[in-house]
Amino acid sequence: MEIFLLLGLPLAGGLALAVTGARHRAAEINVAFSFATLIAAALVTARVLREGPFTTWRELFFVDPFNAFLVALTAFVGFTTSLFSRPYMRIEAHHGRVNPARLRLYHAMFQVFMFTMLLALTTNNMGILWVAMEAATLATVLLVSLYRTPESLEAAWKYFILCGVGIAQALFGTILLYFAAGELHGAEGTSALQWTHLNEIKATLQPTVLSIAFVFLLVGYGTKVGLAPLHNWLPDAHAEGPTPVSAVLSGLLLNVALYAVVRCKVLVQGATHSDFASHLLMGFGLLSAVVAAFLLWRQRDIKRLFAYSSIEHMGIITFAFGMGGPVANFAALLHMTVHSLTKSAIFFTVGHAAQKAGTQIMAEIRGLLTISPSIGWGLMIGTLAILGLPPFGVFASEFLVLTTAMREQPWATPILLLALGVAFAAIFGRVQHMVFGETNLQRLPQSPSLWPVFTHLALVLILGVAIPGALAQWYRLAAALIG
Amino acid sequence: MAIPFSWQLINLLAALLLLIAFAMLAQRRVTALIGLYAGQGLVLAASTAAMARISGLPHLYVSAALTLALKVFALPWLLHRVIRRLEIRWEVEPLINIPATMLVGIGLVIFAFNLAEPISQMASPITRSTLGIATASVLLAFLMMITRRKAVTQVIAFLAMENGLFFAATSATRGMPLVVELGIALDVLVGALIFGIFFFHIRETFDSLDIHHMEKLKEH
Amino acid sequence: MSLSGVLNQLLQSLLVVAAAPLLMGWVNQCRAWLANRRGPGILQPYRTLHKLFHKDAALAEGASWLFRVNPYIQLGAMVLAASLVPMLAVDLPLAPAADVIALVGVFAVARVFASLAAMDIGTAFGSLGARREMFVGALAEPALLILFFNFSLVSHSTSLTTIVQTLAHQQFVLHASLAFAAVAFVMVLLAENARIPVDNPATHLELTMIHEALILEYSARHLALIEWAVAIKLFVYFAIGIACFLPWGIAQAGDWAAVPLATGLLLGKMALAGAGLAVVETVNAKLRLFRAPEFLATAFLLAMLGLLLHFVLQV
Amino acid sequence: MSSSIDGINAALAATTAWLALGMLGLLRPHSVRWVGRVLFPISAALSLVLAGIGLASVLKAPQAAVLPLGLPDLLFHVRLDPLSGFFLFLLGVTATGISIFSAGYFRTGEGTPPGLMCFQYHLFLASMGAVLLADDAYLFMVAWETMALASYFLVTTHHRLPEIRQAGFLYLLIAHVGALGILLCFGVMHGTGWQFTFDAMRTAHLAPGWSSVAFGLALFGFGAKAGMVPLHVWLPEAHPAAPSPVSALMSGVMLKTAIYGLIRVTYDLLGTIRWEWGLTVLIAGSVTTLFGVLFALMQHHLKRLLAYHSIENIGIILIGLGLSLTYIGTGHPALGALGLAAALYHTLNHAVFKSLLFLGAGSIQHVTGERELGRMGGLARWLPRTAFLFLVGSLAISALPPLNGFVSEWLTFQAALLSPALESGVLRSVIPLAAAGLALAGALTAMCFVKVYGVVFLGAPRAPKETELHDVGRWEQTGMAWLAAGCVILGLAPVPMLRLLDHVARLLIGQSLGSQALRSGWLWLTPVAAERASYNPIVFLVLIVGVTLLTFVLVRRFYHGRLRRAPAWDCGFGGLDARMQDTAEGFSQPIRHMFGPVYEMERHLPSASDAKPRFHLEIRDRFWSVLYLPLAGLVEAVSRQVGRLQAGRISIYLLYSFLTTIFLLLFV
Repeated sequence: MEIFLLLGLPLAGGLALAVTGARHRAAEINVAFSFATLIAAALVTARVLREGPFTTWRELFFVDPFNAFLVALTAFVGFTTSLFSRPYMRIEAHHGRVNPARLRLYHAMFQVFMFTMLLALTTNNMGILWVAMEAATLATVLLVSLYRTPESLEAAWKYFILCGVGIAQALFGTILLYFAAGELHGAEGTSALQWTHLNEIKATLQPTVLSIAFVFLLVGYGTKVGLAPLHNWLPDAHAEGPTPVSAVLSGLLLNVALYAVVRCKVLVQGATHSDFASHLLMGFGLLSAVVAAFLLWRQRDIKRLFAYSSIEHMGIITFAFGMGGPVANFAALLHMTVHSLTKSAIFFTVGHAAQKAGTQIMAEIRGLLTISPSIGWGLMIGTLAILGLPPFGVFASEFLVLTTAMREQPWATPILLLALGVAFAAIFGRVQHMVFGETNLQRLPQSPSLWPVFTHLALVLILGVAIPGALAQWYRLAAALIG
Repeated sequence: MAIPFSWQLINLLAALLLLIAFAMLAQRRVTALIGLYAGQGLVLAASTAAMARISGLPHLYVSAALTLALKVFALPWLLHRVIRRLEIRWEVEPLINIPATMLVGIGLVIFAFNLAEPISQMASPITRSTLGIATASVLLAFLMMITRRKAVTQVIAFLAMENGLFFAATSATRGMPLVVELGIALDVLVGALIFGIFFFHIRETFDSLDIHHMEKLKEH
Repeated sequence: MSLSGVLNQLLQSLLVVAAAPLLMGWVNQCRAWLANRRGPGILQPYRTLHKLFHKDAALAEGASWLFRVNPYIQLGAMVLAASLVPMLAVDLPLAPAADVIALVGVFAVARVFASLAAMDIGTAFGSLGARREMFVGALAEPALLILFFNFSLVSHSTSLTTIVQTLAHQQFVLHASLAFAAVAFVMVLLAENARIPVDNPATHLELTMIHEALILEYSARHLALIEWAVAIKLFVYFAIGIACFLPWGIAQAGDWAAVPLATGLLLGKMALAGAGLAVVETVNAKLRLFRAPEFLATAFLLAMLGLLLHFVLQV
Repeated sequence: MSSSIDGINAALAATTAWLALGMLGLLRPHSVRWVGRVLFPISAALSLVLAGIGLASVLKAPQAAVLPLGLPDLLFHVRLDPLSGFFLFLLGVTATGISIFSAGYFRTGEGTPPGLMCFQYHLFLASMGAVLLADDAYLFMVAWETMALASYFLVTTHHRLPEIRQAGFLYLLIAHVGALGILLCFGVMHGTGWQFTFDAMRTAHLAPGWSSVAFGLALFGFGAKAGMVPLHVWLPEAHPAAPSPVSALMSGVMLKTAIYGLIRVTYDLLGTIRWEWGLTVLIAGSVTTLFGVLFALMQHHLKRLLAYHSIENIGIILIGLGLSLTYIGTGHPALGALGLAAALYHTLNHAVFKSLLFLGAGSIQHVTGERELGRMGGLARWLPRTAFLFLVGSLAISALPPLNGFVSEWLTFQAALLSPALESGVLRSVIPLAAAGLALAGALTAMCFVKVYGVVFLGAPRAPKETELHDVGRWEQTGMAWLAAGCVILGLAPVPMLRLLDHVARLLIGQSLGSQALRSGWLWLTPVAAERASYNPIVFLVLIVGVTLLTFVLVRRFYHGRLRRAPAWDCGFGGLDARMQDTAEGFSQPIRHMFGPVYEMERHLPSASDAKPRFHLEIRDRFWSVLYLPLAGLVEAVSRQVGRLQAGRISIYLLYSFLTTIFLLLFV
């Protein structure tokens, strides 16, 4: 029941917003539906807390600790983003960058996008998972090109083609998975794609087929995660779309894609009885972290900067999942949470900062602190948090990742150290000059909504110094599940 | 041991699929490409139907019908409309010349067959050859995407890739669950629509569908 | 702390304070003789001091308390140094208050205050002198410290009394490393006491002088105190040299009978050393100021070499 | 038992109270009265209390507690033992003086408002307290990085100046990279089953190779914070940028937390010490010492100069630690205890006198608005009290007896002179070299501070003064006087201090300094044995002062005290003016000449035909051109190459995807 609410609400919201296209109240309706979704997510979460993992509707949907926390996170960030986007899009409209028709598209697609992500998270069927991932691309591609500038069109085109091709490979992987379970193992019909079923029989699945399948799945979903060298769409799409879209792409979509990868990894690991999947994940993770760090170094555009930072963090998380084991998985899950909260908060502030400056070029944004202390401090604290400075949660997870790596995979630590060091220098060196110094910015026609920013940062702070016991227990269960 | 006719049919269709994939790789004219795409769709529908007969799975007939409707009629029609509206006839020279592309393509086919070899050993005799061919056609379509310059040809290549996948799904694994197939079909349809929308946006903005206009976003 | 120790301490301190100008006079007299001059007589320093004490002090405008206090500190520091070095007998109750490192520290205190006082007025000469003094000191002081370390390695102690005790009253050993130390010590002594070839105590030529530039603004009793302190410093340096290299004859603790002999020996050694200094000053030319660092760096390296040699030769 | 629990609770409460004081500052962020006259004095009192707690806990057995915060399987563990007690004492004592000073120092103006600054300041203090109390790796790291962060914000108080932002950036970057090194060090050391408590690390057994890796990482991480060469480059940039009380805290206390961390990791957590570590630290310390003092001499900006001296003093501390580690590693724990005591003593001394000097520099800057030595001169006339207190600090840092700097250098020399006890010929000859370096550094420091004091306070003013200057207020003077008193007391009463340090040594090495050393009365400092070496600062002082007074009286008694004032002698030239005095650059010219190869110099000399003769000299740190700029260039070049990945062409992107798939399939 809760699942239907969870999935039905955003879908209904999308339809409603598409149909009504209400000019004045669209943003409020958007917020209302997002809030309702959040409530539904809370209900789902409560049920998992109460009953443990459950499947529903002929086992088509499945909720366990791993996806339940992602569902809650997705609904929460979706809600805060909708809050943020209200004043943000109004200012954009005021600046004449969007017209009412596009606003309508924006609001409808926002809800559809939420729907696709929640579907991808809750479905038990690997095929549906693929469908939902593809749908998520389709829903966002028009959001990326919302401004219809040449750059945004180019970005959207690249996004579409690259993710389309990537996801096509994931489909091939899914087919192979189905082939392994159905053709070779004799599972029938839908059950051959059900993750719960596959998870049970994983030890008996054919290793070679699963290895090949994993390559395709990893390359496919990995493209959406933004793993190097498949990441090329990511900075473009983040930089050229409206900021709320960047926030949810970075904060949520990447998580969901990574979720898909990890689900596949669990199966493959179980089947091959080797470190094949782990090594692939670690390799991709490290490569992404390093490549992203060096790409950060010469950035000029603020949204591209934080887009690359997302690649870097996804790399770290992927690496942690690759190492596996209770601590690394715990760290990876925690890192997913805090990265999503922090990065979306950063995009919120960045959006307003760019609006104030009228540009995304960092050299032209100066002295935020003078004109607007709250945005300035928000950006500064958010940046410090994302760079892994305590007492924020990102530090907690990086602490666990690094210490575990030092123990389990010492060869990887210099690479991680290099990536973190270069990324720190690159990001902080830029952000500092934007926040501090003499200002050249103007006031905005509409006061920004900043409490989402500080709520996120407060949560990240709490996760850094005192992780609630229930949440920790949850992470532990999920970590054990991932293995 | 003699192979039953229906199996031979499927093998023949698979071979046709690969042939068409090569033909597409070599083809420069856009209209001809659309024709080849439609032909590939037809082969696909036929093989799905054949598979449905062999395996006796009713939902494969639905798949076959869906394929026929979508890939033989709807999408080619849509593409034709688009190119007529946008007045595109010729593909200019691809990035790599065609003979070289063909050579690479042959290499890919060998690679794909070798890759599928160990799996085929385990599979039932029907699906033995099809998996390799499906992989090969996916890779060939991928190659085509890389070497083409026009947005439209890229999209056709993308759709051809999807055909290869679909072939793998139906012939190698006797069809995915219906709900999944429906979902995939929906995605393909929506995707194609969005591609259509994009063509117009791109044309409007850049005055051309040549993708070399879209190389502005890069690191300096 | 024995009575004999206290007596010895008092005797030694008074002797140094009283005899230091005499030593200065002796050195100057020797130099005069070597230069074929008659010389003013070895009591001339006392006459100079007396004259200076009688004069009215002229103080530069802008001089602060530091400038006025400095002469007293100079004298205090030198008297302290004089009470630390065993000259007549080894039982000095005050000696444990400072070992050789602290002794170097005493000289450093004096030097720092002298330089600060020189800069107090704000004249070109004062700061020039301070710069040169601190620079020479910065090289001479570590050299001195390192050559003391040579002794400390031999005697396992940095206490001068223990060093003397070890060298003079235990089995006689030839320490090769100390040869280096001896040469280094002579060089440091020359530099620290503003002697040729590093400095010339007899000239006010601005391009070359060091010590005289420091005290250019002093007059009357202040100058007298400083001159006296300079004399004590030379005496103490000689005494250190004697204690370290020619300690024979310094009396054991409580051995009063040996003290008269020790006093005689000390005066004799001092006279010899003074004459030696005069010879060195006469046969050498003053170095260009730029060459002074090389001179002192050589001393520093020699001391270092001695140290390393000690470890190589194990003696 | 209850009293032992009380110590740690009190320490925690004091740390938390600091944090609370900071929060209170945010209540009225623009009120100087509220922050300066109310909060900072309370903070000073609190610091004093903390110093007392620290002092008391040096004598007690370790006490531990667990807080209900932290990661799920790793709650915050805290522990108060003699080592952390000693450093808490250091923190408290120094912070007392600095907080009193700050009460009068902060005022409204450009940059961060006072209330926010009060918050950052107290966050800084509290995080340093937490670093010292932490007993698990996570809390340690959290506190460590919070400390860096808080101080970064304090450094960038005047963030409108680009060079200050640059300095802050460099500081935080190196601090962060260092922290990552420390983190990895904990990663190596953590016990079985991801136990990050220090207790687990104490009991964990590491293979020798791994323990050396851990040590190397710790030296890198803590060295970066302490300003060890070649990781020192942030220090001369960050210290001058910060407001003076903050520079004082950073230099006086924060650098010491790095020393604390190094001691904690090597002595306490790693357990088995190897002599190779000692040698490494010894060499690093010697290089750092000489480097620091040579560059300090070349500075003409007062706070930069002090910052380089901090590098030098860190070097001296490292020499002490290196000696200690070498002795312990070769099986002479008693000698090791002496080295450790020397290092710790110098740590405390440096905290006191360097804070004093930085506060003095702050006072000068407040009164005159100048930072350049070349525009000062004769300030003793207007700032007599500041001048006197600064003199005390200068003499102390120059290691002149009987002040405190001398005691610790003396102890370090004594420790170095014990090297004949070692078997290895190499070690025996390296240690005297380090001692020689230390001797040279000490003499050069004296030269440098004669320069500073002479140029700043003595002579005639070099730049014309528009207004009459007034000495700083009572708060500032009291703060400095507190620290100056510390210099004197620590110099005159070394033995009680050494007894405290003996407790620390017994905790860490399990070895006392030696019974004879401590038995010979509180007046006589005899670290090894009375006949080996002894030092009595009080006799020393009494003798000098006594002779000085006696002379004074005798001269008055037998002659006279007549005095007249006259102009200084001008060689008959006439018209002496302030420009004829030696400058700071001129003062150190001989050193520049002699150690020329060490410096990277850019010099422009005027020629005879110049219409407007100008002399220009710039001295740069060679490590920039040898290490850091090439490193940045390398990153830049790599980044340029990696940037080509993002070429903008969709075909190329597709090719990546294609090749990745093919490549991975080849592996299956």
